[in-house]
Amino acid sequence: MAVLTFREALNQAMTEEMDRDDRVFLMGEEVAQYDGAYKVSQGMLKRFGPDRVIDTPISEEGFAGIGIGAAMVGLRPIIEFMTFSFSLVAIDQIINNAANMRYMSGGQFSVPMVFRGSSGMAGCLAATHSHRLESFYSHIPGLTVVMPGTPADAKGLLKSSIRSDDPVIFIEHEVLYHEKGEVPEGEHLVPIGKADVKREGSDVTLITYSRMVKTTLAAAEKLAAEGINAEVIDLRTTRPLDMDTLINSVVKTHRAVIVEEDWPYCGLGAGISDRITRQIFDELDAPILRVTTKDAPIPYNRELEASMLPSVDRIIASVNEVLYR
Amino acid sequence: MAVLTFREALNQAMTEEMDRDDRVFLMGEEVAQYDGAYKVSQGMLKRFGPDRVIDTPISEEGFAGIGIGAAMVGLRPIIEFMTFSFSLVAIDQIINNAANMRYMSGGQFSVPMVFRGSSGMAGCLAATHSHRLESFYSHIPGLTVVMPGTPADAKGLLKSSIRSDDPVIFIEHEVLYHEKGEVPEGEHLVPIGKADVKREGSDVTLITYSRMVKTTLAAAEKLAAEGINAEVIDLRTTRPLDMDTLINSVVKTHRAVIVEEDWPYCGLGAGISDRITRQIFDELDAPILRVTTKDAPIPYNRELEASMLPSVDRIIASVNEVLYR
Amino acid sequence: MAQLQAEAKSIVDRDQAVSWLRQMMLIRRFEERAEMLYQKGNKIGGFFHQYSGQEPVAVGSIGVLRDDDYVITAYRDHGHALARGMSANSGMAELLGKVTGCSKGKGGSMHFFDAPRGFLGGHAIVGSHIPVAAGVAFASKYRGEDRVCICYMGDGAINQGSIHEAFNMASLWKLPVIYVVENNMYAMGTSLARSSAVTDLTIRCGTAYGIPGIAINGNDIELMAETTLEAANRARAGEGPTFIEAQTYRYKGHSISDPGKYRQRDELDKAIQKDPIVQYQNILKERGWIDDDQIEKMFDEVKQEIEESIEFAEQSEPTPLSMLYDDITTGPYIPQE
Amino acid sequence: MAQLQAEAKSIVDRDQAVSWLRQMMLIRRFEERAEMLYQKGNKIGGFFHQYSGQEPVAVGSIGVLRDDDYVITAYRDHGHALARGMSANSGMAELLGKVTGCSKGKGGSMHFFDAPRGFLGGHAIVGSHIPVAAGVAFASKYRGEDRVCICYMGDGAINQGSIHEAFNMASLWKLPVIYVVENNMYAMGTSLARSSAVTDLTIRCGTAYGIPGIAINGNDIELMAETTLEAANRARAGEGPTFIEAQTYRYKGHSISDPGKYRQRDELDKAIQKDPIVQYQNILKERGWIDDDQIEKMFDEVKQEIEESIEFAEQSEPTPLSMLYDDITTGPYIPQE
Ligand SMILES: Cc1ncc(C[n+]2csc(CCOP(=O)(O)OP(=O)(O)O)c2C)c(N)n1
Ligand SMILES: Cc1ncc(C[n+]2csc(CCOP(=O)(O)OP(=O)(O)O)c2C)c(N)n1
Ligand SMILES: [Mg+2]
Ligand SMILES: [Mg+2]
Repeated sequence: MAVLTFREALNQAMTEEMDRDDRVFLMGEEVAQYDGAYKVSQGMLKRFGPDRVIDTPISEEGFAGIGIGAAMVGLRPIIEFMTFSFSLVAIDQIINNAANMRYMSGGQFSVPMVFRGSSGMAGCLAATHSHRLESFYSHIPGLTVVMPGTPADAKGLLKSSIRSDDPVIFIEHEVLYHEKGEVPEGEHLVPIGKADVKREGSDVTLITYSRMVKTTLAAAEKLAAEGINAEVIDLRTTRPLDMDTLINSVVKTHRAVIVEEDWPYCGLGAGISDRITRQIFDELDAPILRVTTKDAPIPYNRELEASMLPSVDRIIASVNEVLYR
Repeated sequence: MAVLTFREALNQAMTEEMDRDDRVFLMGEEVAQYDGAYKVSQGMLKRFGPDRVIDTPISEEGFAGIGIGAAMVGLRPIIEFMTFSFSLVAIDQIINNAANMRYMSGGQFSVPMVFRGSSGMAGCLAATHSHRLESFYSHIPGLTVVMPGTPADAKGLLKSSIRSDDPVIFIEHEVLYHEKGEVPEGEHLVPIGKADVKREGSDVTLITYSRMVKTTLAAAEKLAAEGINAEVIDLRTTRPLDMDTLINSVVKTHRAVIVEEDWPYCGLGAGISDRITRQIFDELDAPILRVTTKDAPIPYNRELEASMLPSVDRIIASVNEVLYR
Repeated sequence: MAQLQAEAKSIVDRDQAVSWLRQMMLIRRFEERAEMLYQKGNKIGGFFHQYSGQEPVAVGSIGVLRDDDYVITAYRDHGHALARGMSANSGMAELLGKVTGCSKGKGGSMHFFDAPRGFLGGHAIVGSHIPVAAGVAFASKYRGEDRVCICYMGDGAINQGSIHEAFNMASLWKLPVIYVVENNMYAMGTSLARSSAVTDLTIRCGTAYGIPGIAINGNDIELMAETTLEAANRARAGEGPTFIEAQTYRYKGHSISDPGKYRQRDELDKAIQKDPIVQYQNILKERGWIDDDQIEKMFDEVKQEIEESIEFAEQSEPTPLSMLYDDITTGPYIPQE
Repeated sequence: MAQLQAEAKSIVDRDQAVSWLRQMMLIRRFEERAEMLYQKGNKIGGFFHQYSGQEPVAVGSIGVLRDDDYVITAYRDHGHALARGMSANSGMAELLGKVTGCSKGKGGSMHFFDAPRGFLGGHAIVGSHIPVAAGVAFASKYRGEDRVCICYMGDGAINQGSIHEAFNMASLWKLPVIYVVENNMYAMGTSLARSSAVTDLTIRCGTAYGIPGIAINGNDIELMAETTLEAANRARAGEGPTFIEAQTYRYKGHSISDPGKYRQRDELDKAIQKDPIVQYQNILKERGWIDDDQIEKMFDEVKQEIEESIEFAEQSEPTPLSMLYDDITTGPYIPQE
């Protein structure tokens, strides 16, 4: 199998889907002539021309809406946000038009499109440029939210997202773009709504997604050395949540820790913990703990920023807590 | 004590604070000549004149930012959103400028202001006009989020919010505007960050806020008739959360149900449940259950809308569940 | 956009004109009766914004579009929907929250939709549909089609950032979209002069974006039609968007709960004296295209049609509770509860 | 805004001119050295946008403001901060993430702040500070003061809805704000012609809102100063906002990671040949206000000042981990964990 970076995997997914389906196009800031601010769309302008790979002005609300309108009448836009931090100026379009449209129209207009881009703390970008908005988007009925953690999943999930007939929020992570991994060629589709057990284990369930998959797997390795066998679940889709996989695992391990880059209060992990706890309270030998980004705006200073992110040590500390070690 | 409606209580709070402090002004759509879309600012233009009660164009992002700029240099704006549903076009200002400003500037610029307006399902307004955004705003470090449920609290909390040196999201409820209650005259300040035990009880803790206080109290009365003594906590402030009051109550009752108008997944109640469960898991005799708005966009049809809202019956059903009755 | 009068004759023949008159009557009557239902029966809920007084704008402009063109508007949408051919039945049923309504009772007054007729709503967040319209036009161009999208908005909506972003891109990319501001002089209680630093909207919305702009009496239905047709021709020819300021007046308050105190009584009286439906009746009579008997008969038919729509709506099933989770996603919906 | 040349003499005396030259040198040198630190030491992180080539815009305009006026800008903010009198020490320390930095190491390159000098940031969401500037001006007017706010933005920022909303209200309410677009011809890799349907920015940003607009060579520092002074006088007199398009050019890529391939080599070369610092040196030499020795001495001093700032920054404590939760709220902060 080919070894690709995360960004190459995304590029391949878009390229294959645009080859396959004329209705798919890519629009966003610097996606064409610049080959993408993070080079995710490298070479696509050359391949597909300026009618299908479209540079926009800095008008997120506007081009999010343009994507929605195009999708309502049958195209399948991919709208790139340079980062999801900038989706805050377009969130009204995403919630009121993309997510609500089908319902408000009594099923007459669906919005088959993908909003994608990087997200999270890319390193020293400070408060305005480091948002993680997964809890916002996962909150909204009508949206699908996808957050891949590996190149293979990135490709397979992006292809599935482009083929989805509903609006998908596809959240990448800047820190992952250069990560490498084996990626199946061609028709590799990862189903939306299915979590992936990235590591099997029996002592504790570690639930995570996106960038934190790697950190969590590293913690699991370290725990293994201490004789603790952690199961690591990569959510991949944060809405809808794959409750079956989560419940099966926690029923087996009776303990869970959620690892995420989101803020703690009303963060995505709270949404997950609440659902598992309500469903299988009696199976839990300990409360579900969470390792999150600390509850502060994101500072510029590198060490400060690092100190607030989930780390292997913080994960292990929480695992020890749920294991009462 | 005078009996006032909720809207009169809010009006009194603003009027008193504007009398007291020249730096306070009110700005928003139709707040002046029209006396407010919901008449909350009735008479204020007449009293304070057009320099302090200011009608704006339909430019939420713009006037939210104008409020922030004015606050940065020492004024104390009250920015009215006709409803918080419309704050979605201004949320970038609220998060990146109001909430982050003090941190990003290393403490140099604070943003003493209030964003206020109605929210929630006002009845048959359908998907775009019925948003409840408490989980969004409560998620954000740097914001204070206040959601009063009674006229007295509305007055006392709005006065405290106007005096706060930090940005406050003050979320009213359209359905409450005509509700009446006793309201202390003059210097009535309700502290931010303190929940209120609206009804004492020992069998189960019902946690709620805003419009749902009334429904929850009605459920508690009905439960009392069945011999179940519910404690009803009105959060009043949803960020920061008054954990002490919550923990004290649940340690006593060992059971809790959260009643809210928010959607279930990643809703405010999930944020609350997660925190209580992590802190006092061993005190819980049952999982914390939640009575929420059902997980769908808000439909126009009256019965459909009503069917998705928390009701006395749904609250009682959940209480029965946590009591294993 | 020169010589508007020159083509006046070609824009409309007798049948067309009579059908426009009838459509205007239908819209007027639809809302009159709906208002009564709202006030009395508690049968209609939520916000209810009437179009009375503005009928020629929608009827005249939509009247010259092709069946495969697209129409999109804001929350004051009854007129546009009916002008586009939505049946009074499905509009009335929507107001009553019935499953037979145009949006299955899920959208209500502010969110009318009619896919078969290319009617893309009914949008209630001010300004939010303006980029969507550009997107619809984008799709048309992308496919190499010559379908146009017409997008209506209020004079207050021009102050939303969305219009600025959308107009710029529509012009930059020469999208086949026609933007119509229905300038009815107020945004709720706020007059244009109190909300817009520049009150010549062709400057604000046209010049600023390199979009040809024209201000017209929107209540002159044939002028409205003519102007729209020219704009549509430009759009179909790949020449991009046109901006039309259609000057008009709303008879009612902003919504049903608004007594409209902010305007002078005589301002309203004057507008009603120039009622566009009566005016058009007179024009058609002068042309010998219709007479009083025919008008009376037409009005009776319209009344009948509306009464039937009320009957239809009342007889229809309310949207069943079991449909709460339907139509959220195209794929199977899994409530996250 | 007529007869700009007439007042040219009064705008600047020798001391002023020499100090402006020095400020431009300081900004240039600050960034040159910071870039080296960025490239080598991994000491500076995140995005880093250089101002080289645009110095006269900030220096000339801020140079004519009063100490009690307000200045606000976007993320390309080093120049404005230093022009406003921020010390190189506190700017450099910020870049290095030190507690002695202008934002205590929490803001970084894109979020410089200096409250005592009325410098309100450093804002990294494109367009987001434009309404904030109107709010600052609003406060000045509200208090009956005659302080003005100057707000800088890029040519790409004009496509954000926020500008549209802010400019309209600023004009409607005659707020004392000066909006300066630094037209450096590109927004990242996108030229103005590819992003703006109308490339005459005085139309897009001035005419459209009833704001007097003027396009000038922003790299002519004295013209920049003069134009700003007139705008400030208008604002102080209660006549409202002014729009200035300052035509300029950035030498570097959009940010440090951008090789700037989208522009032709000779375009950059041409700009560098007209380097505004060199040009101003020549002008001042011609006037006999400075000579080569003095220039060399000045440059040595500037270099020294910057070396000292690096020294200062490197010696300073990094922002301690214990400060993570400080400065979030004015009142005691309770982490919600
Ligand atoms: C973003 C947003 N802000 C505010 C509102 C509330 N609102 C609904 S209609 C309206 C006035 C709109 O006036 P105009 O655009 O002139 O249209 P008209 O009602 O006259 O048809 C306002 C303020 C809204 N729906 N959306
Ligand atoms: C809302 C938003 N969208 C996108 C970005 C990413 N971005 C940062 S700077 C920039 C280009 C801005 O160009 P311009 O306004 O011309 O300013 P210049 O960089 O030339 O000074 C872009 C797209 C952002 N920071 N904020
Ligand atoms: Mg209007
Ligand atoms: Mg630029």
